[in-house]
Order: sequence, then structure tokens, then C-alpha cells
Amino acid sequence: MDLEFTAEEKAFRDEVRTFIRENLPEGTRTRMKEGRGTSKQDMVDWMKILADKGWSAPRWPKEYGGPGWNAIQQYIFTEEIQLNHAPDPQGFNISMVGPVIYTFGNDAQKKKFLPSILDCSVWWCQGFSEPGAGSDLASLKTKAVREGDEYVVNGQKTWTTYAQHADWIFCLVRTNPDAPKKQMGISYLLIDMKTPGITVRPIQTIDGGVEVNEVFFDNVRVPVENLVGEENKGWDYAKFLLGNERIGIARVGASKAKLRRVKELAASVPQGEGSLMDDPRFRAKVWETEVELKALEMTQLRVLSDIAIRGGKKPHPASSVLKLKGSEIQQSITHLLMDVVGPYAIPRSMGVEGSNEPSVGPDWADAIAPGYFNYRKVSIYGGSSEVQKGIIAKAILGL
Amino acid sequence: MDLEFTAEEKAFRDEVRTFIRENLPEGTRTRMKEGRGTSKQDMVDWMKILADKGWSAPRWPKEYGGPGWNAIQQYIFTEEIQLNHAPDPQGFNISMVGPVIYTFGNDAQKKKFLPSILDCSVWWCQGFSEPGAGSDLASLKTKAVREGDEYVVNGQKTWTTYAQHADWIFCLVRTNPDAPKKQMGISYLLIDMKTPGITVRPIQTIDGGVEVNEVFFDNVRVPVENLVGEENKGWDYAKFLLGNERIGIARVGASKAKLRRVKELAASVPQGEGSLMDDPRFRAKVWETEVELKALEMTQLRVLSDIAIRGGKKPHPASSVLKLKGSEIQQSITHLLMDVVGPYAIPRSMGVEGSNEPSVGPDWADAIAPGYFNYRKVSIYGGSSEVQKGIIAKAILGL
Amino acid sequence: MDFELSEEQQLLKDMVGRFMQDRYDFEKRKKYMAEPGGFSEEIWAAYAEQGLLAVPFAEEDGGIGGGPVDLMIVMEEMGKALALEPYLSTVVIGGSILRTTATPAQRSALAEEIIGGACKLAFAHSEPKARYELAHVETKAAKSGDGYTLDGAKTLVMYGGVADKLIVSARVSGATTDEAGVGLFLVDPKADGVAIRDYPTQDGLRAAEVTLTGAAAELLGDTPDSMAAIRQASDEAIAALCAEAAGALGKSLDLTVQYIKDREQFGRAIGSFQGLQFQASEMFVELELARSMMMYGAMASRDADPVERSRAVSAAKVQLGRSAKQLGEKSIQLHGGVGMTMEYSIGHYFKRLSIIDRTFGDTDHHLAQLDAVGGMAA
Amino acid sequence: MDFELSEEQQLLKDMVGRFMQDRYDFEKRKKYMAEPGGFSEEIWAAYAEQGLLAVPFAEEDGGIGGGPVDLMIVMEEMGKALALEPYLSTVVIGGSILRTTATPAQRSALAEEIIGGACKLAFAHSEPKARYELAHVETKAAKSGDGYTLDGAKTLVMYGGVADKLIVSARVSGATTDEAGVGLFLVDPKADGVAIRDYPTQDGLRAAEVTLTGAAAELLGDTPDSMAAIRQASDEAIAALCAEAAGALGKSLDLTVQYIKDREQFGRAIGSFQGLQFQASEMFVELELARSMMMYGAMASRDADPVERSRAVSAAKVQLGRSAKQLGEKSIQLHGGVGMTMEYSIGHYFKRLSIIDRTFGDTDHHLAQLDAVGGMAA
Repeated sequence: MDLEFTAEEKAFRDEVRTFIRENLPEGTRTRMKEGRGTSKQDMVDWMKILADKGWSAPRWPKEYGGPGWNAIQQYIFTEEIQLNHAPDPQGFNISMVGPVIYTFGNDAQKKKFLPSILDCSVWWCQGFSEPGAGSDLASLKTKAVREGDEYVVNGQKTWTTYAQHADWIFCLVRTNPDAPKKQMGISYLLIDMKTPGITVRPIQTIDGGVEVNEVFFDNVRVPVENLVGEENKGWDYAKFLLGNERIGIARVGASKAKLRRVKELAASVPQGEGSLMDDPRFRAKVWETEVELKALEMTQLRVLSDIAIRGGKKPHPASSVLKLKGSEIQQSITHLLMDVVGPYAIPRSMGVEGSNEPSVGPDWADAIAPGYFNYRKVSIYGGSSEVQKGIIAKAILGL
Repeated sequence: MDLEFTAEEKAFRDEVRTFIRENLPEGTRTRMKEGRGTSKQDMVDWMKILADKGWSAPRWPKEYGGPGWNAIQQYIFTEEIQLNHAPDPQGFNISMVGPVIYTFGNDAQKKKFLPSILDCSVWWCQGFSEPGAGSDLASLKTKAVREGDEYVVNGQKTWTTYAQHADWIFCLVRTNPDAPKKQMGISYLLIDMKTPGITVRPIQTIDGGVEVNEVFFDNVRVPVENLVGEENKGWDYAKFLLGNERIGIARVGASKAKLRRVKELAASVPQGEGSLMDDPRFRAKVWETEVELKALEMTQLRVLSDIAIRGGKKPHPASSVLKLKGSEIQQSITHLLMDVVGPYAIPRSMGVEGSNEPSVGPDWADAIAPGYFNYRKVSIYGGSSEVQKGIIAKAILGL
Repeated sequence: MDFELSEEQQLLKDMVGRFMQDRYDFEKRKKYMAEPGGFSEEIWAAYAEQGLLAVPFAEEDGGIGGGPVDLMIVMEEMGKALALEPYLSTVVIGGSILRTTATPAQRSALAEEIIGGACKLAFAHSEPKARYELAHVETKAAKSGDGYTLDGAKTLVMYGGVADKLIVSARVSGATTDEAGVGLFLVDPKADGVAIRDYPTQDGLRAAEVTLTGAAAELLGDTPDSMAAIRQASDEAIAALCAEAAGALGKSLDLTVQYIKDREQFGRAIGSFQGLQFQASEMFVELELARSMMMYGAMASRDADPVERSRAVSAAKVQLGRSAKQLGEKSIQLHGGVGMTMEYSIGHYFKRLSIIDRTFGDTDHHLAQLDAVGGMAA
Repeated sequence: MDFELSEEQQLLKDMVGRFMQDRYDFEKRKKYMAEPGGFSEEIWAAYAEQGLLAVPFAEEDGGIGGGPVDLMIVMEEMGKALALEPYLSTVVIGGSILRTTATPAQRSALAEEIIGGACKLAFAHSEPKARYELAHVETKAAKSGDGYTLDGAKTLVMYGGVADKLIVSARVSGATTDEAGVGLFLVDPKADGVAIRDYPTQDGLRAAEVTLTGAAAELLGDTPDSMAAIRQASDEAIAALCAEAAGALGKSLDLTVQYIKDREQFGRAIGSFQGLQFQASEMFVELELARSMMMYGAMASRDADPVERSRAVSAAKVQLGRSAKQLGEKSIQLHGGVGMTMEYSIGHYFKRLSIIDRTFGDTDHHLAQLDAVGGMAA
């Protein structure tokens, strides 16, 4: 057992850190640090920078344009990205559709899609969730009926993150409504968002922004060559994806960066004779969160070490903790930030259309409350905390 | 709406307070204050003192020897008892069997039992729970078969508090095993503990003491005149009992007294240059608990006010909060005491047989850890917190 | 000891409840929010008609002489509907300051206007560096002829952009956080030297930054020494906010319970899962504790002893803050994705609750206030 | 970065695990507890035979040169069985102090005796007024011929009543809480001037009060200036206690899960109720976080930088304290009534966990330690 990274791993970390610091555009860095989110352009620019370096897809094998890193390198990269306020590589392209195409797609699909996925010159979004399905993803109703060389797609997707930015969407659609189990009869289709019959309706979220959308399909005609793998096997491909994201889900690096910011900002907020950081009760809350975050980090490293050695074939039991506890910690930190900002949580200037007035209160203040509201989602999306607890109870504890 | 008690109520409170302070034996007071529990003799002596005053059964009507107090007077009495470190009147006699006998018993039973119940010259215990039943009380298996003028009782009870002190036991027994529902076919029997065939086995609890016992019945012959009310109607009488104890269950007065003690002791524990009470983080924990306790007290008063005005026919929804939150607060306070006592939680001198050595650490220290262990029970016994949450979900929220 | 509403109070509660139900559903509220001032002038006029604007004012001033419990009743019902109007600043805070500070002449003149719906007030007290410290007043008042002129900056003035009159605190003497030397002044928002920047708040209400540059002002009362009145007004405002929060919490629980009853997943109502039931039960516990402390805070908010009054009000604010966090966060969680959207009402409740927690001192601030007076001293 | 056990470590773990399983079930443990010293001399001899007493000692002294991870492995397995023997004081603390403080001659002589099972040590350091402050040493050491004599009182000396040798801290100079001037001494518990009061502890272990009145003592090492060594030993002890706690937590979860699988109520296993499943899942989360911090604490417990070492060890103790409270309290709750009895093993785990939390500093103390060094400085 050894907590230290090897000399090579440290050198790699320094290389990544230096690259990020030297290449991440300053505007993007500031927006990330202040929790303001990034524009489409921020992401596309950053993906281009990473892709030029060959780093836009940290987990991809070399043959498809990835850097061919091992698990520890992937981890170090992710950690440095988050610690240095850089955006994670565009997830729908890099973590979701790319791996499905290079694993289950045919050569034509690989050739056609992978390059523009890698540098994000084509932006992908995910069409899995449907209204009313919630955690029961497999109950999806969007239909694709084969007519000659085309599928005709009808139905509705929801919670589609950044559909408003997307050029293409990867969808789960029902191709066999009579299959004996609902998980069967689902196919995995790639659809050009410019195809006639697709409508995107933005959903405003409680933070005041628009991250998610409804996507409607009204007789949308999709060439059969856009089917990935076999018809009716789409659920397997989706499941492969769902298991694909375990380590990053804890978002330890991002939480570290944010906790650092809590301390920095608290030291700038006057209270009594000194600052909020002089308040021992406030500090105790910060230290408690830091200890929990360290415990989460160590848990993440245990899982990583297991993957590095055993290849992650069988998920480490502790990996089920990562999402659940990671969400909790991320949310606690947004609440700590609310405690820091105090009354200046109240004004809403960020995201108010047409407003170019200065922020009420300190510059950084206007992103705090939206951040607190927005982060309620982390225990809901991607397998809610209730779903995670159910998985632990059943799959690990055998209850 | 008015928070203040009326002048008469205040005068009553002063009368009760003065009486307790002048009449509670000092040894009993100290043992109660230090959380050491009381001996049988402590309780019997105190019940005699209360009975002589006519106050041993605060909720009983005058005709059966109670003081005939209204709901507010009952509440004030209970609060003062707890605030002044006096034992609550012996519950099995006063809150449990007595009301059942005067409500459902016949005249002979009333005449025979009530006087010695009132002054605790006969000590009663409760035979309801059975091994394996847990929250499912009605699944009890102890059988009573009628043979002539006697019932022959066979079976086992458990969690019988102070069975080792008891002269009599009131029991739920199954008299009709073929009843269509398990709640039917249960009878309510009064049994002399000296009857041949009864064995008491003490159960040591994790605090090191013995509060509870198993009671075994092996062909125990009970005269039919000891049946209360009708055969097979015992469940109704038991249910009447269970609803009989709502206000006191929150134990606000006892928690107030204990929180006061937390502050007093913390001020006596040196830390750094001053005492533990100089630690702002510790103080914040105390204030948070005080606020919660105040909220519980106000909830209790809301329920009391409702009972005082509407007679408590329909339970006030907030009453379901009292047990659940009351348990939580009692337990938090025992944990605060653990924080106060620190390393002197470790030695075990209390309850070690034959030990008359002085306590290791401060005098008061040896009762703290046992108190923390012992109070785990308050969220288990008398309707566990899980049962309480289920009741709220179903009966109040309609889920 | 009595926690029952009087007959009049029960009538008031029924009346306000019915009014809000009829006139203030979620869809209507969206429209009111889009009006120029960020609330409904029509509803304000209706409040006046229903007598709601008269609640705390003395009968001799044309009011109905209601006490803090009456205001609690109104605020709780308004909390259930997430009412937008400047009732807190005009009626609760305005009512308190008129009672404690104004001269009889000022009081009866202003009360008449307020009660009739013609005058909305804003309380311009907080300053940019004050955080939650009430005595932090840098704005200066200087005598000028019969009146005063004011110089300084006020922040987070609720509905400062729509008020007909501002009540402004300013210092005639003493250092920035001294108790003595702070007066309360009436300022016409349209007067020279008054600059107002109006903006929306996170919960869909409105606030304003107010800058005063030699602005003409009329002293309220006879002496510019009103910190005690400001503390009293703040305590009444907190008690009222607690009631508003309790109303919003009650509605949040109702919405959540209804949602999990209706919503099906894996072929059954998700409310039939025990794991969710337990969470709903925990929400209920938080709600009842919050309601209890709402009553406690209201009953204590006019206590003659300022230490006991503030102690009780701080305790109420701590409990409401705690309940708002626990219940509010669970209400979103149990709604799942739809709880994250502006299209469902639950998120609006959650946001209002989060902002109430930051208004007139957050939970940590009020714990510190309790600490300063030795806790609940129970 | 590597969280895997080496092959030798895996063998050690399997060996200790098997040994404890064979020789240390709940019924046997009760018998060991009833033996005169409160533990099993036979088991102690078997530890010696298995080489467990040799783990941290250098090969040149007859040990096996194990590091903190090896001790972690042993302590975790002992925690699963709630082992009673004075392994912590003799092997972990003794091993640390011999390494850091003893002269080579003292080290090899004592190591040999310890490894062979002939010498059990107790660490007589805490004093009645010290609470958790390590530098609070009032006991005085005075030079006397070749050796020293000690005067003072030590409290809560784990297994002080059965130790063959006491390691006693005493001050040769300086004020009560000075870092400088504290030496470590070997004292024969049977020597004149040593009074020992032996007593049971809440978790079924043993401790003692030790009073020294002109008791003869041998200085460990060459200079009586060992606060750094005491801090090092304390950090190693804490890391080992964290491992013991993690073992006890793991077993507590196993017992609880098994109990709710087996226990039926209302006609079904109570473990099939989602409300209980969620609680069990939360226990699992606490366990995994605890295990992670156990490893972190162990790996850092020999860090050369004392500030970084203590920071990590305090963080581990905070996490273990938190997990012990959360998981421990739930384990009793889910067992219901039987969890309250001495007849079921779960209560014994809960008590041991509660006492570990109070040993070498409780959660609040270690949060304060973190505060003193500016948190985790992440």
C-alpha cells in the first residue's frame, strides 16, 4: 500500500497541470471557477485545444484517437481538469456515444463519426429519458418503425441536456413493442438534429438557466445505417455506457476546488472584527466537509487501484458509494457557499436577459444561489440517491 | 393564543414545585439527577408520599383516588416532576393497569386492586411483548385455556420491565386461537407473580443494568375472576392503554433538566484556559439542541391546548411527532453528555457488583456512558421510530 | 396557556385562505410576477378592500388593532400562495415602526394611506457592509431647515423600486455600529438625490439598491434615536417571515405528498415505497416543529423585554431555517427531475424558503445571537 | 498509488482472520473476559506463536519488520472479533516507543521478551486533568543515582493492572504543558511506590489508575525529552484504533444485515422493507468511508513530518468517530430490543466503538486539532 504516486505519475500530473494552466482560456477558467457554467463556444474551443493535444478523450484507446492512458493516468487527468477549473471533456461525445460507436458500431460509422466526436466539432446529446419514466428508464415509449431503408421515429424525450447545442442525438427507441421484457426490443439510433420533425423545447430549471430540454420526434426519418449494432439490442449498449462512468462520478477534484473557494471567499467576507473564517463554528463545518471529502477521495483511489490492477471487470463494492456520497458532498459545499454569501444570495442578476448591470453585492455573489439550486440535481440525475441506496441494499448487502 | 399560564395555573405550578422540593428524598433526587436510576425502595417511598398527598395518579378521576386534574394541571405536574429530578409515578401501576381496571374491570376488581395500585404497595409489571413479536404485538402466542374456574397459562413474555420487583403482572394472553383475526381472541388477565409456575429471568442490557426480564409461564393457574372485562376483548383494552400516553411521551421536562445538567457539567470540565463551555463549537451544539427542545415543547403545548379544549377525542396530528422527536432529542442529549465526560466515559464502576470503590474520574462521570447506551432504547421501545414514521405516512399523510 | 385561534382569528384565517385560493394560484402568480412592479396592483387593492392592510394598525388610526398572531395568520396564508406583494415591508414593518416611532400625526396620516392601499412602504435599512448586523448604519443624516438630508447607500431594499415612501435609517451621531444616534426617516423615492436600482430576486420577488445624495427626509417621531424600534421591527418582521415560511413549508409537503401519490414508477405509486414514506414523515416532523416555533415567535415578537423577545425570535428563525433546509431539499428530491424545473411550483417554494433563510439573518447568525445571550436559558 | 495488500500482507490478513474466527467467537470471548486479567493468557501465547507480537519490531531485534499497514491488518481483524488482549499497548505503542526512544540495548532486550509473549506493556501517560492534551504531564521524574524516581498519578492506563512493565511519562523540567522536558521511563509495576487500581471499562476491557510515589524508574533512551516520541506513538495508536474500529464496524454491518434478513415481522423478513434497506445502505456508506480513512491514517501514521502525520491521523479519527456513531447507533436500532441486551453481540460492538471514540481524543478534539493546523489544507 502506498499513497504516493510514482515519479512517472507525478511527472505526468505536472505535464497535465502545466498544459491546462497554459492553454485553458482565461474567460472559461473564470466562469468555471465562479460556477457560472460555460457557453457552447467555451466548450467547443476547449475541446479543440484538447483534441489537438490528443487528450480530448482520456479513456479512449489509441487506435480511435485516445491517448491510451491507464486508469491512474485517466484519474490524474480528470483530477487536474477539475482542480484547475477546466471543463471536463464534453461528456455526451466522449464518455457516452463515442465508446458505444467504437465498441458496437461498424467501420463506416467509426469512420464517419469518431473524428468529429473527438474534437467536438459535432456536438452530441443523449435521448434516453422520457416523461414519466424517471428511474424506470426501460419503460421508454418512443417508437421507431422500419419502413424500407429508414426508421420512422415518433415520441418524446426529456431531460435532454444541451439539446439546444446539439448537432446529433443518440437515442434509445423501441423497435419491438411485443418483446417479452421491456428491456428487449430497444434499439440504439443516431439521429441528425436537423432532420425534419424534430422540435426542441427548452426547460427552464430552478437556477434560472436552461440546461435541459424536451425533444419531440414527429415522423422523423432516420436511415437504417444509423442503427448501432443490432436491432433490439440497444439496451445492452446503453447498460455498457451506464457502467462506464464510475470514478469521475464522485467529482472529488471539483469539490476540492470548490471547498478551496469556500475558504477563500469566507476569508473575504467581513464578520465582527475579522472575517467569516475567524468564526470557529463556520470553520468546523468546513473541516468536517474536508474530512468527508478526503474519505471520498480515498474511496475513489481504492476503486481506482482495484481497476488499475484487476482491470475493473468486477466493480469494487466501494464504487457504489462514489455517486451517493459524492452528491451529498457537492450539495453540502453549495450550502456552505450560501452561508458565505449570506444576504447577497438574494439578488438575481445572473442570467437575467438583457441585463448588463453590475452584480449586486460582490462580483462572485450572484452565482451562489443558482449554484445551490442547480446542484439539487446531482442527487436526482444519473441514478438518484434512492436508486443508489437500493442498489447497495440489493446488489451488495443482498437484502 | 397565549403562551402564559393563568394565575391559577401558575399558583398550581408553584404548589407542585414546592411540594416536590420539600418532600422528595434527597438520595432519590441525586440518583435521578445523575442518571443512576432509582431502586425499588426509592420508587415505593416516593409513591407513598405522593399517594398520601392524593397525587400519585395525576390523570385519574377523583372517584378512583386521583386528584381530578384537568389536562393542563396534569401537564404542569409532569413537567415539574421531571424538572425537579423526581421519578414519574410508577407507570405500570398508574398509567397502565389502573385505568384499565377502573374503566373495564368489575366492582370487585376495583375494590381489590385500585388502593394498592395507587400507593404502589403492590407493584405491577406488564406482560405484553413476546419473543419474536417486536412491533407486531398482536402476534402473541402465550395461551390461556379455561379449566373450570381457572385459566391455565403457558407461554413466555419478554422485555418485562422490573418484573423482578413486581407483585402482580397484567398480561395479554390468547384465549381463542381460532379467531378470524389475530387481534381477536386475546384476553387481559391479572396474575399474581407468586403463583406457582412463573419464572423470571433477568436480561442484562448494554448499560450493564437489569431493567427488563423474560417471564415464563408453565401451567400457571389463574382464577377466572382475574379476567378483566370480557374474554377475547383484551386487545381493545390494550389499545385503549396505548393511546393513553401521548403528552408525557415527549419527556420535555426530563430533557430540559438534562440539558441544564449538560451546561453545568460542561462548565466544570476544564479545556484549554477555560472550560468546555468556553468552546463556541460545543456551545453551538447545545443551543441547537435547546432550540429543537423548545420546538418540541411548543408542539407538546399545542397538543395539550387541543386536548384541554376539545377533550382529545381525535388525536391532534402533531401528537405523532412527540415520541419520534422526543426520542431523538433525548438521545442527542445523552451524546452531548458523552462529549462532556470525554475520556472518563471509559471506566465502568457503576453497577459493578461488590464494588464500593470511588468512581474513577469525577463523581458524576460513571453514569454517563451507561446513560448513552441505555437511551438507545427510547427509539426502540413503545413504538419504534420506524413504526412512528409509518404511522405518520399512513394515518396522517395518507400514503 | 392557549394555542387556539380566537373566533375572529379563525374567520380571518378562513377569509385570507379563501382569498388566496381564489385569486392566487400558480398560473395567476406567474402573471402577477410579470407585471411592472413584479406583483399585482389589483391584488393589492383587493387586500385593501378585504381589510388586510389594516390588520396591525390601531383602531383610532382606522386600523383593526390586530396583534402579532393576526399578522402570523395572514403571512402563513400568503406563504402558502407565495404571494408577491410588499405586505411585509408595508404592513408588518411599516405597522411596527409607525406604532413605535412615528408622531401621532404622522401615524394617522400614513396609516390611512396604507390601509386604503394608496401607500406602499419599503424599509431601507441594510447597508452593503452590514451583512446581518442591525446596528451597522453608515448612512448619515444632517439637520437641514425643518427636516434632514441623507447621504449613503442602502442595499437589498425589498420592493424599494415600487414603494411610495421609503423608511430610511440614518445616523445623526456616533460610530458605525453604535446603538445610539440612529434615526428613522421618511423619504420620497422620487425626490432629488434618491437613486434607485430595481432588480429581481432569486425567489421571483423584487428588491432595490437605494443611493441617497443629499436627499430630503422627514424624521419619524421626535428624536433620531430609533435602534430599539429597528430591533423591534426586525423581530416582528422575522416572526412574520417565519409564518410565511411555515405556510410555504406546509404547501411544499402537500405538493410532495400529492406528487408521490400520483406518480407511478415500476408499476406502482412511488409513495407506496417505504423509503419515500419515511422521508415524507420526516418532512412532516420538520413542518410541525416549524409551525410550533412560528407560533412561539409570533407570540413573543411583541414581548416588552427586548432580550427575551429577540431570544425567542432568533430561536424561531433557527428552527424555520433548519426545517426549510430539511423539508425543502427533500421536497425537490422526492419530486425528482420535475422538481428542478420552473414549470412545477415546488421549485418556487424551495427558492422562496431558501431566500427567507437569508433574510433578516440566517440560521448561523441567529445561533450566534442566541450564543450572545446564553442560549435559550431553559 | 496503490491500495492493494502485498502478498505477505494478504497472507497475514488471512492468517489473523482465520485465527480469530477459530479461537475468538462471541461465546469464547465471554470466557476470556472472565479470566483474571480480563483477557486470555492462552490466546496471548498463541499470538506469540503465530508471530503476531513480532509484527512491528525490527528484524535485528527478532521482529518481522512490519509497517503500519501490517498493524492495520492485525488490528482490523482483532476489531472484528472484539479481541481483548493488550495488543495495542504492548505491540503498537510499545513497538513505536522502542523504535523511537529506547537505546539499542533496551530495545533488543524488551523486544525479545515482548515477541516471546513474556512481557506485556501498559502505557501510563494520561493524567487526571489532561483530558486529551498529550503535553499535559504533571508527574515528576527526579534523578536518583543511576536511575530516576517518579511521583504523580496516571489515569485510564489500559491494562495497567496486568502489565509486566509500565512505560510512564514524567517531567524532568518545565511547566505542566511544555513540550520540552518530558521523559519516558520503564517502571516495574510491582516496585515499591507503585500503586495500581485495576477496574473494568464500559466495553469489557480493563484499565487502571497508577499512582507513583518515589517509584524507581529507568529512563528509556538517553535523554528525558520524548514528547515527539509520545506524539508519534499516539498517532500510531490512533491509526491502529481506527483499524480496530473499522473491523468492528464491518462486523456490526454484517451482523445487522444478517439479523434483518432472518428476522420476520408482519409475515416477512424486516430486511425486505425499503425503509430498513435504506438505513442499511447508509451504514454501508459509512463503513466504506471508514475503511478508506483507516487506510489513509495507517499509511500516514509514520510520515516524517509530524504536522502532516497528525493532520491525517486526526482526520481518520474524525471519520471513524462519525462512522462509529452513525453506523453503531443504526446497528442497535435495526436490531430492536435484542440489540439492547448483553446476550447479543451487537451491543458489545456498539460499546467498544463508543469507547474507541473517546480514546486518544474524541471527534471534537480531533476537529480542534485539525482547526489548529488549518484543516486538511486540500
